[in-house]
Formats: sequence, structure tokens, C-alpha cells
Amino acid sequence: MTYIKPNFRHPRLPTNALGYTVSDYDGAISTLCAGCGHDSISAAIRNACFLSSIQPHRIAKLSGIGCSSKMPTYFLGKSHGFNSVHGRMPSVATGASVANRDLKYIGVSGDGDTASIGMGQFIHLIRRNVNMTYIVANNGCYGLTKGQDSATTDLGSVSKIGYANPFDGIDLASLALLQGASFVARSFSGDKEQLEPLIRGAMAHRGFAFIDVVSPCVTFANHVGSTRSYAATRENLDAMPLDCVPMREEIRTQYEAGTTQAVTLHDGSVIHLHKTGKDYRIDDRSEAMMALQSAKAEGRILTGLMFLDPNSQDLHQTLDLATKPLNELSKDELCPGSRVLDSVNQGLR
Amino acid sequence: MTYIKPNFRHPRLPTNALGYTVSDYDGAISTLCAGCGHDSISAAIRNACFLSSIQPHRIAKLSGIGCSSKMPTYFLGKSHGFNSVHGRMPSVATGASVANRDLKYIGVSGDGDTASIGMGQFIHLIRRNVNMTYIVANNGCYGLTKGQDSATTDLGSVSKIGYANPFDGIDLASLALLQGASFVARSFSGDKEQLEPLIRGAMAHRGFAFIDVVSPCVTFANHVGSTRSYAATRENLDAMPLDCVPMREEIRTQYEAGTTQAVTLHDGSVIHLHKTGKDYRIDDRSEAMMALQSAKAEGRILTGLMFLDPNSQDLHQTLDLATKPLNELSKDELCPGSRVLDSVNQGLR
Amino acid sequence: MKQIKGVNDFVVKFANVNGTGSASANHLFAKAIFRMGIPVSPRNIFPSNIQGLPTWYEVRVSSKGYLGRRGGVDLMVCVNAQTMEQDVASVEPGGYFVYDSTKPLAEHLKRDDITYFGIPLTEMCMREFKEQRLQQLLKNVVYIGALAALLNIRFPILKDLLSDQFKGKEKLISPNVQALEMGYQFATENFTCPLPIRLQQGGDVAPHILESEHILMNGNTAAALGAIYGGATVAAWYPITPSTSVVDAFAKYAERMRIDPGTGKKNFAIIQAEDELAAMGMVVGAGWNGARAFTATSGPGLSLMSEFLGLAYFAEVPVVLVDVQRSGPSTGMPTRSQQSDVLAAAYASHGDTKHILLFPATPRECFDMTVQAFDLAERFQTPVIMMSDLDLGMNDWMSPPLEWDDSYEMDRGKVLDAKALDATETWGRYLDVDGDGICYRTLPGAHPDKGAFFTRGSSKDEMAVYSERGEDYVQNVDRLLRKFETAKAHVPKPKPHPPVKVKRPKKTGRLGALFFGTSASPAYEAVEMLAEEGYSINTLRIRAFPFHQSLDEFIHEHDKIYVIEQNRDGQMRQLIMNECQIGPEKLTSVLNYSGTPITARTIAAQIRDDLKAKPAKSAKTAARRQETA
Amino acid sequence: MKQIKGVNDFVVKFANVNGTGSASANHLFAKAIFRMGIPVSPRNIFPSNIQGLPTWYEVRVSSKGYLGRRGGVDLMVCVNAQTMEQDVASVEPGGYFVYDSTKPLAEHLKRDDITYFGIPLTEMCMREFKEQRLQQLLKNVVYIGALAALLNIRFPILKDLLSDQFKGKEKLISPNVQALEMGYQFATENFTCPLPIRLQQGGDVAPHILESEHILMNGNTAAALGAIYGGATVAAWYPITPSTSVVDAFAKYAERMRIDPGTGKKNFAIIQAEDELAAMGMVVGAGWNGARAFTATSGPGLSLMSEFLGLAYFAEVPVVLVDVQRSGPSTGMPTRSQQSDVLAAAYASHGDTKHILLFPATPRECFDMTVQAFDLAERFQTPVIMMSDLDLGMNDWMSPPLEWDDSYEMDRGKVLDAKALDATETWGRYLDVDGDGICYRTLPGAHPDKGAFFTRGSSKDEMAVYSERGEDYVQNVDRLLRKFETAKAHVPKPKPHPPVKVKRPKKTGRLGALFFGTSASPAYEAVEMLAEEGYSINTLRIRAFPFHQSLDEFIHEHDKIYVIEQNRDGQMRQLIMNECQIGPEKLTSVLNYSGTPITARTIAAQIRDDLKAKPAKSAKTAARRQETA
Ligand SMILES: Cc1ncc(C[n+]2csc(CCOP(=O)(O)OP(=O)(O)O)c2C)c(N)n1
Ligand SMILES: Cc1ncc(C[n+]2csc(CCOP(=O)(O)OP(=O)(O)O)c2C)c(N)n1
Ligand code: SF4
Ligand code: SF4
Ligand SMILES: [Mg+2]
Ligand SMILES: [Mg+2]
Repeated sequence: MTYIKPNFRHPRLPTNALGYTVSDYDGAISTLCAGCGHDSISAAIRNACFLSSIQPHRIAKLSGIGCSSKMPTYFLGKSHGFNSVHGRMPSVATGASVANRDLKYIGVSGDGDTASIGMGQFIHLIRRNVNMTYIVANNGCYGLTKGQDSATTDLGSVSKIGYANPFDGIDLASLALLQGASFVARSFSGDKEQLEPLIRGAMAHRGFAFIDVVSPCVTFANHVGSTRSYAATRENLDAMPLDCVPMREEIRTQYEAGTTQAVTLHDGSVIHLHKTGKDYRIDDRSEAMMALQSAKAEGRILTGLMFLDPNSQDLHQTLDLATKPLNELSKDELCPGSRVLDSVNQGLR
Repeated sequence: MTYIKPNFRHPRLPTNALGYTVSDYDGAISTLCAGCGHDSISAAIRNACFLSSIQPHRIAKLSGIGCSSKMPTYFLGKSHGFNSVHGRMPSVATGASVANRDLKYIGVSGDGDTASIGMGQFIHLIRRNVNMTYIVANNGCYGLTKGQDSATTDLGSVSKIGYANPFDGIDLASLALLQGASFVARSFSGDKEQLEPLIRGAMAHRGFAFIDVVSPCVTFANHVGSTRSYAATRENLDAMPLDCVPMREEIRTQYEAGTTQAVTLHDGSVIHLHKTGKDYRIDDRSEAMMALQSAKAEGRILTGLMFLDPNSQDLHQTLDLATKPLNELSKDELCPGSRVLDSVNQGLR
Repeated sequence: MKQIKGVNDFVVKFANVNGTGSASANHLFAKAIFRMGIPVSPRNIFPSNIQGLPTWYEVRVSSKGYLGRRGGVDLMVCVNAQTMEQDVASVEPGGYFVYDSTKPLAEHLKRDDITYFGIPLTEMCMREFKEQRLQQLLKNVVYIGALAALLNIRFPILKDLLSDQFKGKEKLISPNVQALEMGYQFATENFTCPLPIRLQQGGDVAPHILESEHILMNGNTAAALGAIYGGATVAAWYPITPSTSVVDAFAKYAERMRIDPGTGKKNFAIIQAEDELAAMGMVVGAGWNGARAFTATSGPGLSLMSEFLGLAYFAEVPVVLVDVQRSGPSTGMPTRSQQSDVLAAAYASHGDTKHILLFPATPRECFDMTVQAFDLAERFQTPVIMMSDLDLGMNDWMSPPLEWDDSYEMDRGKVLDAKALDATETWGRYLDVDGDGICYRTLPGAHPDKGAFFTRGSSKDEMAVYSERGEDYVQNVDRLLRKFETAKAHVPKPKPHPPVKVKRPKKTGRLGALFFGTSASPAYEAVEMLAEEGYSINTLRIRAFPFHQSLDEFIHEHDKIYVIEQNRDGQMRQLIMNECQIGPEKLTSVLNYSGTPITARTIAAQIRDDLKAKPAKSAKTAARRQETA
Repeated sequence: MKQIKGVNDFVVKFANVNGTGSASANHLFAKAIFRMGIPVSPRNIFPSNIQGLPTWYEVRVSSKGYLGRRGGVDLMVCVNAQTMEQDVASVEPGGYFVYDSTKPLAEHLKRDDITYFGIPLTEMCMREFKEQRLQQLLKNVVYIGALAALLNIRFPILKDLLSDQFKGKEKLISPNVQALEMGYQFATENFTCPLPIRLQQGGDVAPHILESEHILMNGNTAAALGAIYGGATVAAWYPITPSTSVVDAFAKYAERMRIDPGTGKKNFAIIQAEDELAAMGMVVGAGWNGARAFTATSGPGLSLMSEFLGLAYFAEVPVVLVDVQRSGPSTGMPTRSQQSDVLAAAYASHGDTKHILLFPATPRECFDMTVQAFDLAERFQTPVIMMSDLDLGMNDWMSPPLEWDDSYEMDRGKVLDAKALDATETWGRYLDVDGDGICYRTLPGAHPDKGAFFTRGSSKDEMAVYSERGEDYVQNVDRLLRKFETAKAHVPKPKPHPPVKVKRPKKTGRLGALFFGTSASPAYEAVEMLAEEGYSINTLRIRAFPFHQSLDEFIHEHDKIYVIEQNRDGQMRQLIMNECQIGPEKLTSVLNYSGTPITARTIAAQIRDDLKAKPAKSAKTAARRQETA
């Protein structure tokens, strides 16, 4: 495809377990503003998939509409992507997921796309525990339509045209927690060290994995007064670091006893959470909720993995789907044939 | 209007402060199933408005679509009503409210109308703190379409056709709390003593007042196995009783010291909460959230007033609206006239 | 007093209160007649309410096999005090009126041109049955028993049907049989049975019905079976009358026919969405991912789906939608029928969009066309909307049995798998390689490094690269038009009907009639009625949009054409003018939009009036005689 | 080489990268020409992106006062390396090409039939300015300075404009002025100025323009002012290009003109909704409650609003919607213009629905028609949709000044207040007392015990009581049709244009042209071009739907009519055939749907080709010459 960077494979480029180089996970050249937080997220997704050795073509990318929703064009050029309509990606992802349970799904959205027009679908996506990674590039504004406040804009945050937002911002991570999401995290586009392992963990998780990523809009929300600017975010960041070791990979780094909390994911991957003092038991929803709420009250941005239920039941299980993907079933598996129809006719006489 | 019960005013019928009898608050004869919980809610609304001496014609009734949304026809026949479209009443109520800040607004909805198709609008209605009373007649099913599960149906609750619901039910009261609702309550259509004062309090509250009312569907969700049947509800009920004394009314009953918690509403009305042991400080969101969550965990239905912020800023304040209702402004107040237009032209040359 | 006579030819109507179990009893009545091999067509006219409001059930018996509504009532069974006045009034002179005589009939309800049969239903049931619920339910069965005597229904058939109905709940059989007998006995003892209108098994009945072993089924069930046989694996929906039973039936059959033998797991997914936007979104997602997916809805849902329909059209994703139409606009009359979503469906969504529509007229076609809808959707990579309606979808229709050709292969359309991709030199998602406007698509996950592309609702070039260049946009939307042209030859062709013999034909110029869906049966009947009067009218039944050229030909071969449809604005007529470039003077609307299915009498009357009123040539709408019962 | 000549008559186009501040500099250029009293029409052709993609700005100068696009480019200013190749190619033979010569021009970009002017913009700015942002921004100002010399723009005017522009940020004035002078000086020193194409103040200019004191404004701002003057108090919206600036402007003016003098509080409410469904819901709620409310959106929003539009139609609630059309279907080309929502708007929602549409062609009409929209919406208790488009809404148009008659009184329609209610004997919400299909409504809270009723989207009788009776339904929807008929006499009439003199008229039969909105200006120009060639074409500009009967008359008075519009499917033509009962052979489409506004040349070419190709009578679409620049 012309729009995929021609990737000249440098002989000495490191390869992953599948023999892919990181450039095999590249997408098209970004058309976002220079410095846009979203580009860092694209890079983190690319790196995470490379490091976790996921076959690029076995991933499907979905998004809504917005600068953030353009992102899927800028990573994983070997993957199919679907840039759907504004705020309705959750339903498209749900349909795609039941149609083929064997692919991995990454949904990328924005705060407008998810918290405004998409709120209803977002909540029902969580409720169904669709097996996917859902990333919100949260810049607290509508970038593509030139900077209006979104539903996640903090109370009092000053927009570029100088108005202070009079409404309280919706905290998507808390909402996801309350609605029963099985993997809830928050991060910052500028914190590669934390974001990459989070994405790797999310991709390894079975069920709905939500990552709310603060991703500054350099053009409309990076000024003094905006609570989502690079400066304000860095200043208020409380990051809980972690590592993710995917399945089939031996643990290289040695952690000093008691300094980490390890969680094993359904597929065998292990997430190591580094103790910071601010942290708590990762499998306790209410503790997570408390942590988020108190951080918010203090005007702090708590980032890291908030909650994880490695054994939640995803939609495929809830629907008791056959192991063979629905989109691969043959006529013989689908069509009962004339004899059965005769008996149906019989029953209608 | 032919559809209003011809109300023959019995000479000895008691009247309220405005001289209205309770029958002045009647609506048309209900066409709901005999025994439907919704009819009890209609009666409670009628009584609450009568007892609080609210002029019936100064109330506007709004609803979506569903058996529950038919309710407004069955109370307050002297009030205008708007039976809008399925799940979108919140937006209609928002528009109506800003158009005329002087009326009182009652929104009646169902769990399907609010938690399924209406989820997005519901959350944004809360966020805007629209000054209204919003009642969900929550029967955990779609009554009007013959009994499908709704998004509030409890996990494992068995539907009439015998399937156990595999999804976790959305707890609307917790959601309202998290999203910052200024008045959050839950009740049971069968508990008149609690429901009436709650509605009176809600009507007196300035801002968004939410009441989630368990209201059994006798036709599709009153069987054994349904967690919303009359029997199941009565069995699991933890009711926190209360009284509401509207403004300008002296407190008749004397409460023994320490047995009640009194909250004064913005308009001077006072709500008395009777201590039960299970209760907590009414102005503490997180305590309320904990109470709801733990009750849910124990399979109990906690009812009563969960949270109240009497001094929240409603949408009229947020928008800094003039005191005169927008729909009453005259041409002179609205139209700047030709001189101003000339200066506008000047600025465009 | 002259009483209405007729063997195997009359209309019976039941007036009940909904939620009292009348529907199943009345259905028992219709089914019994069906089992006697006599053409019957029942119609349930129910309120948008669960309990306590008036509901009617109309059963037409027609030896000729007319399945549309005739109009008028010959025998009324009224067990609803609320509506008794209008029910009495609606009986044809010389007709019959059966009622619950527990309370005496009010004076003002007495007509001297109809015959009354009072049966003390309540009293009888109070006497014979203890349980309150039974007392209510069995009232209905008692009058069925009485009708068995009055109309000559074979009693054993009724009994068989009861035992079928109560399989599993056997202890309910005896009280029901008892109730039947009570009614039967009361009638034989108190009335002269049978009536001049009656049933006669083996009496003269249209051959085409006797021959094939007909079944009795509703269109929604048939559509659901079509989805099963068409290979649908994903159904996403949101409940709405009258479409709900499509997915209910799909679930029922899927649980039987789609369980993986090895694991016992499901080879299908049914998701009750949070609303119609989501339902359509799920179908789009599944279709994009290569599964056959569908949804079912009605008017309000169609409106809510329009943004997604536009996406599917422009991004070229297969989608199947079953629109079971009801009376609009807005919430309208949710339990009344109409054909009023034609324009909204054909042009759903903003911008230049057109969608493929199918118009089934029988349950059999609901089945066949649903299967075909999946083939067409994947072949043309676009939404296909099957336009059913409440009358067809929720009522039981006598129909030839469903047939299935086991050699059927799904047409998955132009999809390149890994092998094909390796064989292809240069591939572009929107390259019109074959010149038919249809391009080759690929499915996610198919190939490690070929065929990946970005699907979007925005403009792109032939290589699927985002583009705002005018040339790329024009080239793309012109191709979409070309694709739509190609579809004309693949969708179901319009069906002509053997012309009706006319004895002394009147001079009228060449007359034609166009119609679709549930307007067909009454239209054929009306055409035969008019033939008796010397009017010769050729007919063509439209079965799909875009229109096949034979429609143009038909129009050109006639001087005046009646377009018979069930909406206010003559939507199909408009669609024909738009797409076939036909002048208005040729097309005259024959309309009924009262919510109750159009009747042969209404159609005949409107055409007759129009033909008499000269010059009628360019009248848009023939005199409107609305049948509103 | 022959160079293009022309005083006050040429097309200049700028090729830039978006997000580099070029728009304001280019606007400076257009505004300066406007201040010189010379007819000018600028067009911003920008991408759906915030920074880094190609963007163009086209400025047409026309002494005759043609404001539509002419087609072609006489002078190109290219400061975007990405597009230089296509930009060079797009210049007319004999034209001029200005570029940044900091890097030498590549060989393959050299044409021998155009004149090049290299200006080392980057180099000059690097040298003169320190700040990086300034270095980028002022590049644009430098080339404006050069153009001042090349095209003879009055320098003082540019300076004045700069100081207006930077009111408040005075320290920015001097570097800007310096940049202007740098460019001016460079041009005078290195090129022979002015060019054969040039400006000349007081040169011959169409009188109608010199006379009235024109203003330069865009349609969205005008619509916003219309909402202010029309008394709108509630604006609920969801951001979407190209409609966003309607509400932005409304907010700006409301903050100035709608503050309660006493309290300093607001006499208006603006709510940014969570999506378009909610935006329309809020408008419906406010309209129901007696406030004048509106929303603005574009295609995708229109699709999402269709359910609510159906409710407003059937429940009879006043609603005003400004649809600023962009290129569909689906997301389409968000920053490109089209007139492709005509059918979607006219018949929005399922069931039998029709909506009143207004078609403004100038900012002045955007203002007037928005005011009128509120009167019509309240008079007819129904949605009124003003169909603007990106070209009209977001570009600056020269227009006669806005005018206001202070004697204007809002038409609040048939609303009964408490007094009126007391005076009324029997009132029914849906009683057609006056026979015009419009009934009397009441507002919530008006009267203690009269006039309360239940508004609903379901069927009702004349007393607003829920009803499923066919008679009630038919009576109600027939009245809605009657109401729509009544509207025909109240909506803006179509406008004829004084016929153009034709010297040696060709034999063609009576030719007519129909068009609306932004197709008007280029259509008039094309008609004059064709007049030169001997083709005489009468014109009528459609301004509203439902159509006034004068449209029918115009069609009947002509043998062949061209319907000029900017969509693929000839939607207005279809609407005319549906509603006016006009045969297709008479109406020939002239279309452009490339996303860039239709040009006079395209129109003339399509008509010319069609007239030459005999027999052209019934061709649906004239030969398509798409202007795709
Ligand atoms: C139905 C619909 N309404 C409105 C729009 C216009 N629109 C495009 S993107 C966007 C908001 C984007 O905000 P967000 O999701 O936060 O993404 P960001 O650009 O900030 O990354 C809007 C309102 C649209 N494309 N579709
Ligand atoms: C857009 C739309 N979709 C679907 C429907 C069909 N419908 C009517 S009521 C209803 C659900 C009602 O459930 P709930 O809100 O819980 O009310 P209840 O009847 O249970 O009181 C549905 C799906 C509709 N009227 N409109
Ligand atoms: S506008 Fe903001 S969000 Fe959009 S690309 Fe630019 S920086 Fe990123
Ligand atoms: S169906 Fe259920 S909810 Fe509806 S009226 Fe009957 S009992 Fe009430
Ligand atoms: Mg954003
Ligand atoms: Mg419910």
C-alpha cells in the first residue's frame, strides 16, 4: 500500500521473536501537528506490539473521528484499520470482535469521541467486556474542530479562547472502574517507560482493557491555564511504574524482594508493579476508586495500572461462542439444509 | 381535556395550602397492567405535589418511550406533558429547562429508556446539573416490548422466558453519584412512606435530583427468579426512612434528639432522615458510594436518600441566565435594532 | 331479514381486551380452518399496550384463496364492552353478532338488520371453573367452541390443535377441551347451526392452494429462517415492535440448528445492543470483518441507523437490515402497519446515497429474499434493506412450503484471500478492475504483508489512501453509481401476473397496476373484481430497488398506471419517477395509510372512481377511500 | 509569449501549508482589493487537518462583479513544495507564477508559456527576523507586499488593515509592515511592475456594486446575526465543520447584544451538547416551551437528527436548523463544499415526513432567511431547515449591507395565552379551526386549568388524546399535508432575473435554468457567457421548499430546463419532479460535485455540449465536465 512507509530493512536492525523489526510495525507518516501527544502514543503502540512480538496482520485497528482517531493510520501499516464514525467505534469493535475472536483489537479514540458523543457506547462496551485494548488519547479538548472543551476538560481549565470550563470533567478511568472494566489504567503520552508496558499488558489481557492517556494538544490546549498542557501534566503527575513480561519470555530483570507486585495475566504474561507507596492491591476495585478520587481531589494525575482482573469473562465466553471464528464457518457448518427445512415446514401445518 | 378525569370536587375533600384537593393532581386513568409498580409511582408523584402545594400547571412532565414513560399521562392532568422519543428525554428536558427557568420539571423514564439507549444523555444531563426531578421506574426489563433484559437487570436474574442474564446490571444511583449528581436517592414503588417524601425533597431541591425507583413489572418480571419481583424486592429491602417538610411549613412532628439528621434545602424545605444504623453523613459522596456498593455486594437493596448537596450550582447559574425566563423576553429585549446593525456593517467594510 | 350466505367465503372478526389470552384462542380458530384445507388469513389488530386495551383479530376465509383483507365484517364476536358500539356498527347488513350475554345487550346496540347470538360466556366460566385466571382465559375458548358449531369447524381438529399447543402442560388440555365443548353444546342447543355462512371441507377451493402443501407462518419467522439458511452468524438488534420477533425466531432456530456438534458451543452470536445506532454499528463491524451479519428494526430505528448506513454505503461494507415497517412518522402507531419507509430507506443518510431494497410479499419471499440479501450485500459490498411490514411480519400467512436447494453456495462476493493476494500483481481496494463498479476487498488478518488497508467514511483514492482531491472523489462516487447500475440485473426482477380475462371490456386505454409487498394480494383481488366490471388491468409486482428495466418497459407499454401502496405520500411512485425518469401524468396513486392493511374493496373503489371521473389522467391521487377498521 | 492581460479581472491563487498563518495574510490581500472598491471573491480551500497539509486560497477579481468561481488561475503564488507540480500545471497559458526562490526551481517545473517570479521568501525572513515563528508567519506577508507591487494594490490600505488586524497587539504591526515593504521593494527592484493583469481603483466596475456600500462577510456570521435579530434565545449544538462558526459568531454577538442591562446576566443560552441527537433534542424541548431555539450542523449531524426531526414534524414543535452542507456521503470531505443534503433534509426521518427548506444564496440572505426561519417555524409549528453550504458559510462574500426594519414584529404563530384560553369555548390542540392545517398551541404553565395537553410522537385525535383509530390518524396526517400546502404561499418565492440581451439568438426552443444557493452566481455568469454565443436562457432561483407555484409556471413556460446543482444525483431535480409533478424529459441536470464550488465555465460547458448534442431533450445529465481544482 502506497501509504505505508517503504520500509527498507536495515541488516543490523534488532528483530523480535517473530523476526520482525520495529519498522514492520510502522504506519504512514503522521499528519498531526508537530509535537502532538498522539504521535507519542502511536509510537508506544508500535513499540509495544514489536516488543510483545505480535504478528502485525493479526491486529485490527479501530477508531472513531478526531485527530486521535486518525492515529491508527500512523502505526501498524500491515494491519487492517477502520476509521468509523464519530463516537460509535465501540459498537463497530464489538461486531468485529464477535465476527473473528482470533484477532487482537486495538481501539483508539479521543475524549470527545468517547466521553461526549460516544459515552453511551463506551459504557456498554465495558459492560460487555469485549476483548480489546481501548485507548483514549485524552487532551481535554476537541482538537480536530479547533479546540472546544470536551466532557473530560477539567473544571476551571481555561480554553485557548480564554473561557474557564464551568463543568466538572468526566473521569473516564473511574467510570470504567465503576462499570466493571477488567483492566483499567491511566498514563501520559510523554511517559514512554510506563505507557509501553501498559499497552503490552492490555494487549495480553483477555477482556476489555482500558487506558486513559493524557495526550496534550499542542495547538489548542498546551497554553498556561490548560490543565492538560505538557507542563501542567508533568507538574501534577504521580506515576506508578511497571514492567510487562509477555508469555513465553523468561524474566530477565531481577526485582528486589518486596519492591514489586506481580500479576499474571490470563495468557501467562506477567506484569510487575513497582511499589511507590501510593500503590495498593491491584485487584481491589474500591481501593482503585479511592486512589483515583483522592488524587483527583488533590489535583494530581495518578497514572499506572489501577485495576486488573486477569480472569474476567469476556464477551466470547459470555456468548459461549464456538472456538472457530464465526467469519470462517463454511456453508456446511451454517446451513441446515433441505431436510431440516422440511421438518420446519411440517411444524407449520 | 377529555382525557383528564372529570374531577367532581367533593365538598369535604381536604385541600392544600393553595386550596387544591388531591384530585386536582390526578391524571388520566392508567392503561398499565393491573398491579404495575409504575402506577404506585404515579400516585406518589400526585400526592407529593399535592402535599407540597405545588401549582399543577407550573410543573412540566417529560418522558421518553416505554410503559414507564407513559406514566406522565396518569398524573397531573393540569400540567403540560411531553412524551418524546426513546432514551432522549434528557436533552428535551434540558432545552425546556433553559427556555423557562420558572417551571418545575419532572422527568419520568424507565431502565431501558435511561440505562440502555439513554445512557449517554443521562450522564450529560447529570453533568449539567439541570434543575429537575428525574425518576427512573426501574423494573429491570423492557416492559413495553414484552420483557427483554435491560442494562440494569441484575447478573443472574432469570427472565420470564427462562434465561439468566449474563451481564452485570448497571447501578444508576452509583453512576449518578460518580458523575456528580447533587441529589441521589433510591426507593421502591411499594414504599409510599419513603417515596413520597423523597419526591417532595427532589422537587424542592435546586439542581438535578435523581430517584431510582424499583418498580416491579407484574407481567414480565414478577416471577420467581427475577430479582426485581415484589417478593424479591421486599425481601432484600434496606429502607432508610425520612420525612420532608416543605418551605413555609412549620415542623409538626417532634423528633427525639439524635434520632434524625436534618438537611435544609435551598428553598428552605427541610428533610429529616431517621437514623437506622446503616446510614451515614448525607453530604459525603464516597460514603454514599461505599454504602451502595457494599449493599449491592450483599445483594441488598438500599433505599432512601443517598446523597444531597443543597447548594450545588444548577445549569441556570452555570449559564448565568437572566432571571426573566428566556421564553418571555420581548422583541425589545431580544432584537438589537437597525442602529446596532449599521455598526456591524461598518465593521465589515 | 336477508342473511349473508357463503360457503368458505366470509370474514369473522373478534373484539377482545388485550392481555386476556384471546390471541391464542383466536389463532386456534384460524389454524383449525387452515387444517381443514380452506384458505384463511388471520390478522391481529392489537394496541401498543400490554394489558386492558381493545384488540381485534380478523379472520378471512376465502375459497378463491385471497389472502389480503376484503373489507367489512360478516360475523363479529365481541367480548369487549368498551368497543361494542363500534363493533356492532361495523357488521355488514345481514351479518351476525356473537356476544357475552351474561349482561343483557343494551337497547342502542340492537340493529334489526343483523342476527344476534348471545352466549353467557362469563357466567358459564364462573360456574364451571374455579381458578380466576382460567375463568378469564377459557371464555375465549368457549366462544371458539360455539363458532365450531355455528360455522361447522371439524371438532377433532380443534382438539388436536389444543394438545399440540399444550405439549408439556398437559393438565391444561382437559379444561380447554371442556370449554370448547361447553361452547359447542350451547350453540347447538340454542342456535340453528350451522349458519348460512359456513365452512365446508373439500368444498370448492382454489386449486393452487389444494395442490401444494401449504404452511401457515408469519414473515418475521420466515426472515429469521432465511438468516439461518443464508449463513448469518451475527445478529445485533434493539427491540422494537414489529421487528422484535425476527431476532426472537432467529435465536430459537439458531439454538436448534447452529450448535457446534463437537463442543456444544454456538456458531452464532446474538447481541441485544443498547440502541439502534449500536446495533447497526455492530453489524457494520462484523460485516467488515467478513461475517454475515444483520439487524432488524422498524421506522424509528431506521432513522437512528441512517448515519451508519451512509458509512456502510461509502466505505462499502456489507450490511443486511430487515425493516419491518409500522405506521410513522415518529412513534406513530407502533402496532399498525404501513409501507412508509420507502424513501427513507432508499436514500438513507446525508449526501448522495442509494441503497438496495427488497420487497417481499409473502413469508416464502421473506425467507428467500433474506438469503438473497446476504448474497447481494456481499456481492455489492453495501447495505441491503429488506422492506417487510407489520402485516406481513407479524401475521400468519398461508404460504407454499419453504424450499431449499442444497446445491446453494453463498456468494461471498469479491474477497481476496492470502492465496489470491499472492497471485495479484497490484491490488488497490478501490480499483475497478472488472469495470462493474465492484472492487476487490480483503479481510483483516488474511495476509502477513499484503492487502492491509484502512477503511474509512472519508474520501480516498483507488489505493484506499485518504484523499481530498476532487478527481479522486468524483472517480469514486461515479464508480458507486456504476455499481448500483450493475445491481439492477442481480436483484429480484419484478413479477408480472397472468392477465385476467375480461368479458365485455370497456374502452379505457391500456391500464396497468404497480404494487409491492403486502399490497399485492388485495391488489390482485381488486383487479379481478374490476375485471368483472369490464376493466382490464395488467399488473406488475415490484420486488426490488434499483428497478429492473422491465419496470420501465411495463410503464411504457401502458397509458395509465396505478401505483398501489400503503403510505400517504405515494413514496414508491416518487421513487419510480426519480429513478425511471417517468413523467407524473402516467402514474396515479392508490393509497391506504390508515394503519390497517389495505383492502381489495378500497383499491377497487379508488380505481373505479378515478376511471369514472374523466379526465383522470394526471390526477396524482385517486379519490381516497380510506378503510379505517 | 502572449501574457494574460486584464484590469480588475483575473484569478489569483495561493498554495500554502496549513497552520502556517497563510490564511490571514491571504485574507489581507482580498480585503485590500475590497477596500479599493473592486469586486473580489476569496475562497479558502483547506484540508480536514490542523497543521502541515496543503491548503489553497483563491481570489477572484471581477469588474463585472461576478462572485462565483470562474475556473482557471491567472496568477499562482506557490509556497508549498508538496503541491508545486500541480500548482504550476494549473496556471493558464500566459499566466504568472510566484514562488519562494530560496531554493532554485526544479527543471521539470519550468513551463515556457507562463512567467515566473522567484522571491527568496525564506532567505529574506531568516535574514530580517529573529523569532522562528515570525520567520514563518511573515513569509506570507512578504509575498503580499510583492503582489501589492505586481498587481498595483494601494499600499496605505494594506497598512490600515494591518493596524486593524493587530488592535491590541500593536508591537506586531511594525514587523508586519516591514515584511510588506520588503516584498514590495523586492518586486519593484526585480520585476517590471505592475503586470498586464492589475488592479485599478475607480476603474470600470459594475455599477450595482459601486452604488451600495458593500460589506465583506461570510454566511455563517450572517446566519448568527439573523438568529440574534430573529430573537433566538437558545442555541444547542455540537461542533462540526463547516457549521461551527455559526454558533461561535452567535456567541460573540450575543455576548455584546444580549446582556441584560440591569443585571448583566444573559438573555440567551448556548449549550454545547454531547452530540447532534442531544442538540436537536434540546432545541425541540426549548421550542416546545416557547423559546426560539436553533442548532447548526452539517451532513453527519443531519443524519443523526433525523429521528428528532420526525418527532418535531409529527408533534408539531417549532425547530430551526442551519445545515451548512459539506461533501458527503458519510464523513466524505469535511472541508469541501456540496449541495447534497437536499433530499435527506426535505424528507428527513421515516414515515411520511416533509420539512420546510430555505436556500440562501448570499450572506444577506443567510441573515434574512434565518430571521424568517424562526417566523416560519413558529407559524407552522414544524422544523425549518436553512440549507447553506461551506462555500457560502465559511468564505467571505461581497454583499450589500445587512438591513433591518425596526418595525419588524416576530410572528409567534398561533399560541393561546391565558387570556385567549379563557376566551375560547372548546379548545383542542389539533383542531383545524381555521382550515389552513395550522392549529392553536399552548405553552406549559400558561393557565391554571385550561390548555394543558400531552405532546407526543404517537398518533392522537384532535383533542390530543392518544388514539390508534385509523380515522384519527388519517385526519391528522392529511391536515399536516394541508399545513404544508399553506406554507407554499409563506416561504420565500423563487426569484427571476432580468433576461439577458442576446444579439444573434440561435434557434433552441425556450430555455430555462433553475438553481439555488451558491450555484446562483456562477449560473448567472454562465448564462451571460452563453448569451454572447447566442443562447438565450431565462433563469429562476429557487429559494425555498415547498415550492411556490411560480416554479411550476416557469417550468411550463419553457421547453427545456437546466437544473444546476452541486451534487451527484441531481437531488433538487428529483425534488421538483416529486413535488411539482414534472416529467423528466424537461429537466436536464448540470452538476458539479467535486467538492470545490462549481464554476461558470463548467456550467457553460455542460449546457453548450448538451445543446450541441442533438437530440439532448431528455438527457438526464448534461456532459459532465468536473472542475476539480
Ligand atoms: C457526527 C459527527 N459530529 C461531529 C463531527 C465533527 N468532529 C470531528 S472530530 C470531533 C471531536 C474530536 O475530539 P476528540 O475525540 O477529543 O479528538 P481530538 O481531535 O481531540 O484528538 C468532532 C466534533 C463529526 N465528524 N461527526
Ligand atoms: C428508537 C426506538 N427504539 C426502540 C423502541 C421500542 N421500545 C419502546 S419502549 C422500549 C423499552 C422500554 O423499556 P423501559 O424504558 O425499561 O420501560 P418499561 O416499559 O420497562 O417501563 C423499547 C425498546 C422505540 N420506541 N424507539
Ligand atoms: S490539533 Fe491538537 S490534537 Fe489535533 S493534531 Fe494538532 S495537536 Fe494534535
Ligand atoms: S408490562 Fe410491565 S411495566 Fe408494562 S405496564 Fe405491564 S406491568 Fe407495567
Ligand atoms: Mg480530544
Ligand atoms: Mg423497564
